[in-house]
Amino acid sequence: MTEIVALEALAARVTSGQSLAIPVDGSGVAMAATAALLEAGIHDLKLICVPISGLQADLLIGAGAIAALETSAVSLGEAGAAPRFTAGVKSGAFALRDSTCPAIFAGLLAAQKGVPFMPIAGIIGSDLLEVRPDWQVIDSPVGEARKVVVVPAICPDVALFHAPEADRAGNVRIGRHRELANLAYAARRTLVTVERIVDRNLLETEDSAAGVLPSLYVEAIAVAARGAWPLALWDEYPADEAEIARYAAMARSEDGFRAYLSTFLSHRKQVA
Amino acid sequence: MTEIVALEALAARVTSGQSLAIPVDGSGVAMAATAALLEAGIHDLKLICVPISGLQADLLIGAGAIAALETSAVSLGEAGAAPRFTAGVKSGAFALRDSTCPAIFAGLLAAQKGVPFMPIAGIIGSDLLEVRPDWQVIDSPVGEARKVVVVPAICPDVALFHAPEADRAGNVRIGRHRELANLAYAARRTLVTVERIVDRNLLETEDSAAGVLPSLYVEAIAVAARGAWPLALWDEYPADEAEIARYAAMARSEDGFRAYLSTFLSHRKQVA
Amino acid sequence: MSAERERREILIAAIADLLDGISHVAVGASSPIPAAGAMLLRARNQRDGKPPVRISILGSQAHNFFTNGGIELFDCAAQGRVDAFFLGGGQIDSQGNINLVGTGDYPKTDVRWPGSFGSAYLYHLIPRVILFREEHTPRVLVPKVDFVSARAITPEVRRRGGPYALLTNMALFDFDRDAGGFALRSVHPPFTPADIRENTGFIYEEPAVVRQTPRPDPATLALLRGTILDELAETYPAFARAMKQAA
Amino acid sequence: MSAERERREILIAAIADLLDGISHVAVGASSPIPAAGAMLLRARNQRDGKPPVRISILGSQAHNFFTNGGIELFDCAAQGRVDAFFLGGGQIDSQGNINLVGTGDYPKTDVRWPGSFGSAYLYHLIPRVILFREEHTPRVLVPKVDFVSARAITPEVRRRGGPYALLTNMALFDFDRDAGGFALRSVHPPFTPADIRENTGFIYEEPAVVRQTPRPDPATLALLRGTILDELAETYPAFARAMKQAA
Repeated sequence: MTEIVALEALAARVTSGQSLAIPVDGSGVAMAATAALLEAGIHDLKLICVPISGLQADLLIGAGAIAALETSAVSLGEAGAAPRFTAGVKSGAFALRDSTCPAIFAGLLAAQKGVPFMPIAGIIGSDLLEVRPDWQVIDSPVGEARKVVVVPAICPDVALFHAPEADRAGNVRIGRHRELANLAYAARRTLVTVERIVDRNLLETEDSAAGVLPSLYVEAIAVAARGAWPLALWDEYPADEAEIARYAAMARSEDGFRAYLSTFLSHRKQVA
Repeated sequence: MTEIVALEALAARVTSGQSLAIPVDGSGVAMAATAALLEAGIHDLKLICVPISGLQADLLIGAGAIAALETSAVSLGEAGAAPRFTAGVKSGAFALRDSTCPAIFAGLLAAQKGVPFMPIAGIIGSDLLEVRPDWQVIDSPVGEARKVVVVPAICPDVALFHAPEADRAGNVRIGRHRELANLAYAARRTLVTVERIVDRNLLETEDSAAGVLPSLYVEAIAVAARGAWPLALWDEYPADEAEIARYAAMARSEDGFRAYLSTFLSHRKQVA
Repeated sequence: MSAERERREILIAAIADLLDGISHVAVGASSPIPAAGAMLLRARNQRDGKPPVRISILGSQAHNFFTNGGIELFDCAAQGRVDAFFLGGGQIDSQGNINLVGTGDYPKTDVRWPGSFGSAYLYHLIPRVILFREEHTPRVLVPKVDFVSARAITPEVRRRGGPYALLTNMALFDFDRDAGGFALRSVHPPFTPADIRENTGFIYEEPAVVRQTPRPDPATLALLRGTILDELAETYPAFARAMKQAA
Repeated sequence: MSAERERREILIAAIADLLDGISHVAVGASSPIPAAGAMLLRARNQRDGKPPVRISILGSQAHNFFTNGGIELFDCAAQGRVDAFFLGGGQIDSQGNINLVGTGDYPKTDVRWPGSFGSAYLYHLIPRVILFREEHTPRVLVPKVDFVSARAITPEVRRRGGPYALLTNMALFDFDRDAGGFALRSVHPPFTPADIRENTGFIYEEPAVVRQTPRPDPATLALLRGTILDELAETYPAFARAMKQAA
């Protein structure tokens, strides 16, 4: 059954060397937990961005926590390119697995369904097939004769995300952000931070249950108020655009990134 | 955009010879629409039960409306075997494609994703593979070396189901009955009956939106009060067990079935 | 009626014992005895301070914590998140294969049953599948099923799932996956090993001394006749009522 | 600033024209001009009693009627339920291939862009993909991209999707799928065909007489500067503000 723990205890459940799946900015990114991971000196993570990332991936890359990165893009959105990602690609700081959004979802879906691979439409002709030897083009073994791309299952060791609320049993409200459920179904273990724990049973009514990830999939939950900051959390709070722009500017240089990181970590400690 | 039409007009959108996908008893079975289909003299349907059926399939079979049947089971549940299904199998009244529940979902998922097939765990060793030459066992083309069953996409011409409510834009509340969304994603056209049309926008809040099938997938909606009767509709109303038992008893004979059908059709007309 | 109650109570207690150690069991829609067995295990674990047990009852509103539609049980099993499940069979054979389709030549079978449901899939994926079929006769327990809805053993593929035991009105068998067959574990009172031999259409291992399936102890009976019947009434009102009336 | 407004208004109107006839268009998260074009088409159709237009804006709460998570746009495209979409590119080549990854040798590219996003997939599946890249220079419009994020034409597989047009700050090109290349349709004021030749790094068809991209007519401008800016403000407040200030 789901345990409710402190943020540091939650972060301690992620081990260096593991594969870690994270959602796209705005969908429920566990930034407070990311600070706790960095504080704890996490390293050699195999990061899987579902299907892209921004500030979270760039922070982890800049801090040297990433050994491998699978993603369809890393970008700060309106704030521009992700500077540590760009620098890291150039210096070969991590093993890079470029992907395309639905292929990452397809890999997770294969894990969800306990099959070794998943077919996916499109992609043929893309150079991604050249740089992803783990992907193949096959003739469909059944149905209409057709070439189709197949990608291997993606089974993250850990999925980590942030959501508005969970109940005491560990059910997590994800609304229509079902990509968070896709993460949890595929991952061996799922860790969630939330704005708050509620006393009511989120599975009680058909309406509230529809937007819930059941506790069955959730190993541990920690409360982290404004835990996605400076990113947005659905309609709970908007992104702190000024903060992200400040990051984008500072992280252009290695020194600037270090300075930002230090402030970011101490900010998180003040909040906690 | 979704049209809101009368029940008969909705039924008229299903054409003899089409493949028709329907959900399991209790999940939201459009019994009133089924009566309207039978009233209109529908025939030669290729019925796809997602993943099993009961009274609805048995009625359609008994009325001679079915040319082909793909299902993982037909059963009246507590009320016992489905008599017209059993008789129809023996007399070869329809082409039968026996399946297993997750294989039907896998076929629909392939259609949802625009791929010609879907891999699925398990099944190996089952005689279903003998009677389903359209299924294959292949070596996984990527990832771990492993034999895996693949099944072709199932693309129903029409999906038909019943739900508690829709809004005026055609968004349908399906709660956590996401199998209804699976039907709609896969089908070329989706027809829905509902207990009521509501004035509020079902997509308005994150909580209510989570349990909604968007109107994008819904061609037409008709109001049919107690439209799943005598089957249950979620927590809206329970199954009419006495009526189902009465059916089970009467439908043992061809004559009994005819008598039941006649009463069933006139009952529906009285309600309408 | 009291003999009927005793029969059911023995089955329920046997199921709770078979489930010991699991953390998540799924139960089919019309399976009050398996559900009662699962609830008994849950109540007993709770009483004894043992790890909690999660019970999914398909088709139940109260015991449903799935939120992804009809596929979720199957996905969940594929992910290794379901430890135990129950399957029946119109025929069950010596190798543990089950037939939910019919007898005679397919497709125009002599006797047609509803169909394979999820058996062909779940048998591969759920580690502890308990075959539960109350009728114990040579026509159910056959040497070889006419149609294999789900095969028990497939050496050609790695699998975590398969049969764990077979429980009938008369006896409890263990399934030995290495040997690929059943071994009689115990016989329910008032039956004898000879009754089992007579009513079983397939070959099975029989130990030199055959135990009797234990009757539930008083503490178990108290739980069963109290808490469990109340919990059952929510999902299986008719069954719970019958059990209460038999008291 | 007024020239900047005129430039944007021409692009928005051109996009509305390119989308004519579609019923569902999806727009990426940070794409105010494509979104404005889609909104303009919707408003115009509504005004003229033409079929309604559905607009999905990724990442928007207000223009989001997906309820199945991040995958739904992709599934929806595979089902043929998305008629039009916009893609950009760090490089776009004469054959319509786009590069969102970087220049130079992969993986340690000289210039690295964010990545391919969903392009490799959506280019195959959405019938009317509009390549929209404001910068019109030889470094963007290249003979051959350094990395093919998404290929425009793949004779080896049947596909419904691919490039429909290329719209830049300077010109509008049609894409001819049979010929496999671009043809200049019109040049935005104040540019000339010679400007286009000078700033395009790839070969394209040029008609004998090159039209000027039309400026929006007064009725269109009224819609654009009224309703559309109000609608845009919901999702792209900064963009809508800039457009209003330029007035």
